Amino acid sequence: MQKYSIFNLVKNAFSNHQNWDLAWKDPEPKEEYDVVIIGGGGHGLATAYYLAKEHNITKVAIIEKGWIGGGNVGRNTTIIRSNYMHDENGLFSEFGMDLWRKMSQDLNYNVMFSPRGIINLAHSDAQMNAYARRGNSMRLNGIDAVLLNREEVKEIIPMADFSENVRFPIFGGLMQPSAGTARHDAVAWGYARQADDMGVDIIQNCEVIGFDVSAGKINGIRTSRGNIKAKKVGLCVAGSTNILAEKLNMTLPIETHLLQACVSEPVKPVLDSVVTFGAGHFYISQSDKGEMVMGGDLDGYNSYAQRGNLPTLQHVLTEGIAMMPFLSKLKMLRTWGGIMDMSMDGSPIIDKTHIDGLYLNCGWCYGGFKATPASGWTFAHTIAQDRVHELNAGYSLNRFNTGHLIDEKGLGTKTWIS
Amino acid sequence: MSQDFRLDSVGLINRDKKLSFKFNGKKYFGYEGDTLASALLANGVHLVGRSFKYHRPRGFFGAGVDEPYAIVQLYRNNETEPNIKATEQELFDGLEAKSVNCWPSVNFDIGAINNFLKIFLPAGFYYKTFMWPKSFWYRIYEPFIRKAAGLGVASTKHDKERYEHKYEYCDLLIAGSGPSGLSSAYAAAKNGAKVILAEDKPRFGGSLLTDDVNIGNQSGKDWAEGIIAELKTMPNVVVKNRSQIFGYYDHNMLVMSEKVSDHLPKTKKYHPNKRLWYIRAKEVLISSGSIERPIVFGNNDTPGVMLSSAAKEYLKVYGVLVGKNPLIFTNNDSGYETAIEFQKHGVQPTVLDSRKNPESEIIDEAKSLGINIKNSYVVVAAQGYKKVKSADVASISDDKKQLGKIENIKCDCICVSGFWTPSIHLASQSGNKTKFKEEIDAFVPGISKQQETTLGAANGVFSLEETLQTSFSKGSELSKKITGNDNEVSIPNVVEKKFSKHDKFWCVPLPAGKNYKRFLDFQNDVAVSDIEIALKEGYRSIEHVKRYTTLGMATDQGKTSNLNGLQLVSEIENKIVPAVGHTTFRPPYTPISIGAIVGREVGKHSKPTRKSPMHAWHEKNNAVFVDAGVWLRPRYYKRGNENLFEGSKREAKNVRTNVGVCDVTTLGKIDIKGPDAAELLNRVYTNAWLKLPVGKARYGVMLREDGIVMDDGTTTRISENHYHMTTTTAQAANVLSHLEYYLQLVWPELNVNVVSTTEQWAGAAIAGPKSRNVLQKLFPNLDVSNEGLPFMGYLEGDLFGVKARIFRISFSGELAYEVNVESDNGNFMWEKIMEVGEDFKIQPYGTEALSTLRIEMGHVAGSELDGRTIPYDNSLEGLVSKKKDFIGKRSLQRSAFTAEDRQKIVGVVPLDKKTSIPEGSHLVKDDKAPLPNPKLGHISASCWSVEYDNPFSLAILKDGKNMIGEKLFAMSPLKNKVIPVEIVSSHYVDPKGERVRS
Amino acid sequence: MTLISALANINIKGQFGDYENKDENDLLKISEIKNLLIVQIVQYKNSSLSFEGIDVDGLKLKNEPLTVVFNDNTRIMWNGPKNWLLVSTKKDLKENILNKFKDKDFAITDLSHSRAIIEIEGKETIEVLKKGCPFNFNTLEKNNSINSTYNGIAMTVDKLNDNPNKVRLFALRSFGESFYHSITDASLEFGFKSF
Amino acid sequence: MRPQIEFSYGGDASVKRPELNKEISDQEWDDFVYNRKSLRGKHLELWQHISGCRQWIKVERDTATHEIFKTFKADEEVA
Repeated sequence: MQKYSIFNLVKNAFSNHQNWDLAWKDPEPKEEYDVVIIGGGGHGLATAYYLAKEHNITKVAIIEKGWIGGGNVGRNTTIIRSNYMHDENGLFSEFGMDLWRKMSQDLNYNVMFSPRGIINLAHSDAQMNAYARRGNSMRLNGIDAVLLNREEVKEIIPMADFSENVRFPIFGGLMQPSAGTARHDAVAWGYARQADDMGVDIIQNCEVIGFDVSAGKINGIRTSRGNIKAKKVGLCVAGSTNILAEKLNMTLPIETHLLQACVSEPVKPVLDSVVTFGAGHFYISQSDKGEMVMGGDLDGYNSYAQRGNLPTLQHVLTEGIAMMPFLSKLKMLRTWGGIMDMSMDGSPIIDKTHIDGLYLNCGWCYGGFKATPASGWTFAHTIAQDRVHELNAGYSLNRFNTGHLIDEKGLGTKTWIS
Repeated sequence: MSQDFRLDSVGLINRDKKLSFKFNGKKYFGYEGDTLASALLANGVHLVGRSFKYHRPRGFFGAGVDEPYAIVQLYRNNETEPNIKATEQELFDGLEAKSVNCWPSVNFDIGAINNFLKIFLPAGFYYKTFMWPKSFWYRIYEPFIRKAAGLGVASTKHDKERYEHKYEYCDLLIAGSGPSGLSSAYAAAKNGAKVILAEDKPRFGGSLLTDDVNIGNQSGKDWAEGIIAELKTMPNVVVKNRSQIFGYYDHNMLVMSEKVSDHLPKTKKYHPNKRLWYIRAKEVLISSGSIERPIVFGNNDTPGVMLSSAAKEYLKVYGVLVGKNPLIFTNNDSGYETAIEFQKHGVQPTVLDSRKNPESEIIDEAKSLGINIKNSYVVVAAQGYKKVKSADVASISDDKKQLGKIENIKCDCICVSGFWTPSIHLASQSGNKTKFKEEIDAFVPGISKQQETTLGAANGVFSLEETLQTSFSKGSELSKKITGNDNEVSIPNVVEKKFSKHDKFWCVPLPAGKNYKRFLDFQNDVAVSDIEIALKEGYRSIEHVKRYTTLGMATDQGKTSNLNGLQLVSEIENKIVPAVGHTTFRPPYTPISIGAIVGREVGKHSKPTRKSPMHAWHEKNNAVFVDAGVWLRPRYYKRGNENLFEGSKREAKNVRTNVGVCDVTTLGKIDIKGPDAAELLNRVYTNAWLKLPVGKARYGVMLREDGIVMDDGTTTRISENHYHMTTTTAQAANVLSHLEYYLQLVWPELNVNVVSTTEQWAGAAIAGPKSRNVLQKLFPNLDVSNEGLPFMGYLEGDLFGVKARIFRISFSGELAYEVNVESDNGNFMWEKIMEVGEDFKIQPYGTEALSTLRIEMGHVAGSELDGRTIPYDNSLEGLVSKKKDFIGKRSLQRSAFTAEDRQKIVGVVPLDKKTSIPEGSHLVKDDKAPLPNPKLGHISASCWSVEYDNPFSLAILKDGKNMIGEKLFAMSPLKNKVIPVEIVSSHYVDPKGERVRS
Repeated sequence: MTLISALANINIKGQFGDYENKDENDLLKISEIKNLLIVQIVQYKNSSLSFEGIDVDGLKLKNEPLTVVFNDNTRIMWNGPKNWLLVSTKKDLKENILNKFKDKDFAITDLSHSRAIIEIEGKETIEVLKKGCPFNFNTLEKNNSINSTYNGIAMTVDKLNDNPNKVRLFALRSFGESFYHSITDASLEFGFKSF
Repeated sequence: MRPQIEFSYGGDASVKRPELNKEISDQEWDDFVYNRKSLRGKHLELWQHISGCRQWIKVERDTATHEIFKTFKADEEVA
């Protein structure tokens, strides 16, 4: 495979960039694979990559209904963090942070991981205390966290509302300096390119229409491009999990919801960090192109439509202006919606299932993008070894039955209340 | 006249009103009715900006919403706004604007060095480099790239403009006031339908303002003016200019942004800058017209290259010549219309037509006017850097693959017409699956998804006659369906020139040996070669192409570039265009002011504020308030220079020693009435409720179905079938909905009504050893002794003429009462309490003292009932009935909830009895253990115990039941604190609960 | 004893907004309405008693959406299925209501103190409502009432008149100041006179 | 037709709460508390007219297009 580097870029410039290789091929599906991963999103591609890289399993196919990277990995707000309170989430995400830090080199694809820091603003002492609980938990788990007072916040984001005319004054905030953003599409493409290079078949425009299960064991899948035999099948289709689960006669603790995001027109850089509003649901960062990337609430009802309604965005942007009044003069350029697997405690599921050889990776709620490498890594481990790794041991499917819930927000099963 | 490029006799501008303005510091003038673009062009200014990536010079490409280039920083009324399209900004006196994305100036821009490096910067170049050394991306490369990002500069000042919303409903909403919009609006209006007609430009009429057509023996423009004038007189019609319908949402809801004041030097006081209309229409008519497509050729981004229709609009609407030596490059008849207008006004154009032998009325007219026409000719490349100076042109073979000998023609502008692209955005947003129409090489709407109909050019119909006919009849038909009226409207005669067929040709091949950049997306600098690279590397889905190259992702959202991009992909991939498919259309059609989306309620009013009837008293008495949800509650009452710690300590101490009064109005109150009220409570709460006597209160805990504590509070039996429930402030609304849910959906057999009475009653908690004395003085005729009003008792009384409810309940652990009166009397009650309490040294206390008091007693509150705990965790297992069923009971059997070492609430005291333990600290066994250090529990609440005068905290601790007496460490790494602590009972003060019963 | 109404601290008399050079009669008139009896009447789900026979202050309940039955003193608004809100200047009506609607079949709840009430009169009244409430006011007729929300605050609208337009708006009392702000702020464009 | 912002969502309406005091399996309880079909297409769900008459209603709605087909009263059985 061609190595991507400045030297190669210059070399290719002189041949008018006519000699670049395919980033990934477009093979016909084979009759049989050792592992079939359903879902060519970030998690699926990462899983295939780590199966090949860490476990030497390369007879792998990724089955994608549309085009790779077209799901949530291509429609998120690019935030990467490990600022969780619960150990299961914190340790898992921090493991992922390490993978993020070396991802560009590992994949030889610049995913532009940029640790610009994330600040969760607090607007009351009670909230400061709740953040302290989370931040201390992070620190005891070896994750960086800083508690900022009002003045310290002001130094970092002076354009936030520190005036008298404010409904919820800023008391301070919790910052994870090593959190940041990455270029979302590049993550999918980078994993795809390396996985392909190691022999994984990336099969696009191929829809799964059924599963071949007998005697409690998976034998393969049926697709729009024919039947494919497989010893093991990994489900990695957050957003469509319920649709495939139905084909397997499984009912999961997951509802499917819509989350919208939007960007403003590009402006010169004013905001370096990622910032979240504490008195509502709004978060913002500024992309390298200059666009303000903003998001917030779920639309609040079950949905598979990748299109939302304006009242939700109005609500989100109202909180945006409450936090940073200058946003009012910018213009909203583009909006989009992503379909979320909302699990019943807000945390994901990476586990084996009651069907032998069938593995489940779902329930990512809003947090799927940042989890891409850790999810792929642990899911690959779970599939390869047929047992969960200690990092994803907490993300079991039966925790709802035992009560070992991982509920960061304490909202329980009403997933639509965000 | 000093404007070199302004014609004297043409245009719709008001020549009596001269306006002066500044661009890049230089003074110019224009006229009322100009846009910034037309005024600059009138003054011969073509260089207005630089492109995003290569910083190539940018001029004007269009004349409206599709403009990819002319983006400026606007200064208006001491404010500045980035990214304003000069083609949309109307001129006002004193307007100032500057170029964006260039430094030090638009004329000499350092960033233009990228233009010379462009061979190294193909699509996706950044994915392939900047990876070495590892930390350099974030430290070195990205900051450098970031500096170059963005177009204009955002002002970080608070926006002083007003923005308003309006919710409107109508029968027919019509988007666009061109021929189809006007006809359908007129027909529908005549049938009495409620019509809203929206036009995004300042002037109504759309293409009729510039097309040389005749309707009903008038010019198209005059006919349009007549129709608009009549529509404006009709009460059932709203016509709005400067109003862009930008989004088509679910259930036929459309949103329109009306620019109310942008064309004025400043917004009129109390009036909005913009108004956002949420419009729900029974029927929607989309008459948004079409946008001219460019033809792609070398250096086609040079200032002076523009759409032919824009040149015509500048001429006919603004009397402005975009050049005096124009070259028209067309593949259809539209280019001739522009040529004819030039010729008519004394400017001789040259027309290059890619077609071999086109014949039509309009071409005949051009010929008869003596216009120089070259058939089978194309522009190969524009020459000139900051402005077109000439064009390399050549003949082209019939198969459009071979170019003839290249010649150079002098010209000062190149007006391009590559035929028309219907504006199908709204139809597509509605859910309409679009279809590709071969005859026009573009997508048109397919089958309607919602109640929408697309008409005229937006539907790919370019004949005026057909447009008027279908639009009049659609307007009549739809309005008739709604109003039942059938007033016939006669369709006027149309005189228009018939067009000949356009050439399916959109991209000029590169001549051998030449390497011109041929741009598709003009703002994002996406060229043909970029698309080729993307496809070569396997980014083959149109979405991959878009994302890899950023095609169509600029602020114009690809209005002029997307279709040409599709053509290119289809050609290289050897697929038909519909098989390539287009990327999804999403709102907004054009960038929309965030201020307008948000509306009026900003700053202090961004969320409502709830206040108790005693709020004014608290304010007068130096209360420092705290947000509790959207309620404002006194946190403490500041005396002198006291801080929060001192003030709340004083208040709490006074409760323990004397008596205090606290405003508890915010607690949720729910009136529960009905024969089955007790049964409802019995199912909702974990404890038993069937035997509570009248006149008694009981504490209860309710769970969610997943076994987690939802809320706690007391409920009092006022009379046989009447209960008064209290909830926490935070959960009040949820609890009400929760009860309604079970009553309406799960147990409809229960005869119970629930209604919130939170607002009906003002509440004061009177707490402390002397509270009975205060109560006795408030109600001299009542027996409030321990026998007359025992713990958890209830009485009704008369408080100096005001009826009152008295509950003997306590949150502080002291002898305490809660008095409720109707809200209008709240302040009266409060003042009376303060007055009679004076003898007993009463002081008001706020939420902070309230918190101290409850922590000392081990009462749980929000920080323990955090949506993750079960009754056992909060030492409330005694309230969990083993006999009866209740909401959530089944979940409590789960193994994690019954585990031997289950977490439980405990008290925590620092060994030194001095160091306060910060809330949010965690308890660990070994403070020096390597990370991750196992956490045994967390500090949920801390206070300074006024009883013992030392710090005291509550914690939720693993195996808390067996941990009393253990020594642990409370760690707050965030605050660099490691505090050795002892675990004690959570009931720190009065563990037997004697005081509340005293 | 001093009663302090919901908006006592905020409803300042005077003329506000864009009122200059306008005929005083064209301004919106905004006032707080206080001292009303407000009672919620709910018939229990499983009660089969006919409510049509019962009259209060000469009025009979109607289980019809939007409908207000009224006389000079009293208005009974439909609030939901077998659920009404009675509003009256006759404060002594409450005893009468309790007597007529027996607690075996009805839940009667006094909510007199629970609302902030704003009355707006003038030709731009509906325009003010359209600025914050998504309801279709083109269809709201005289003597109709609805529940909806205004800039996020739940409210009840009772349309008293249509020439000129006159409405009474009920919001929860604690929201009163925010609600009053929201309504008057929306009225600034037209100019208003506050009583 | 009333504006959506007057309503608050209440989730899947096809889930039936087990009767009180009834012995049921873990599976049955989990199906009630946690497990949801959440399908693409027709979905029967609960909405409360929270800024209105406070009635809970059942709505049959398409989760892919958001089209509303039918509404039912709280106590109406839906076949």
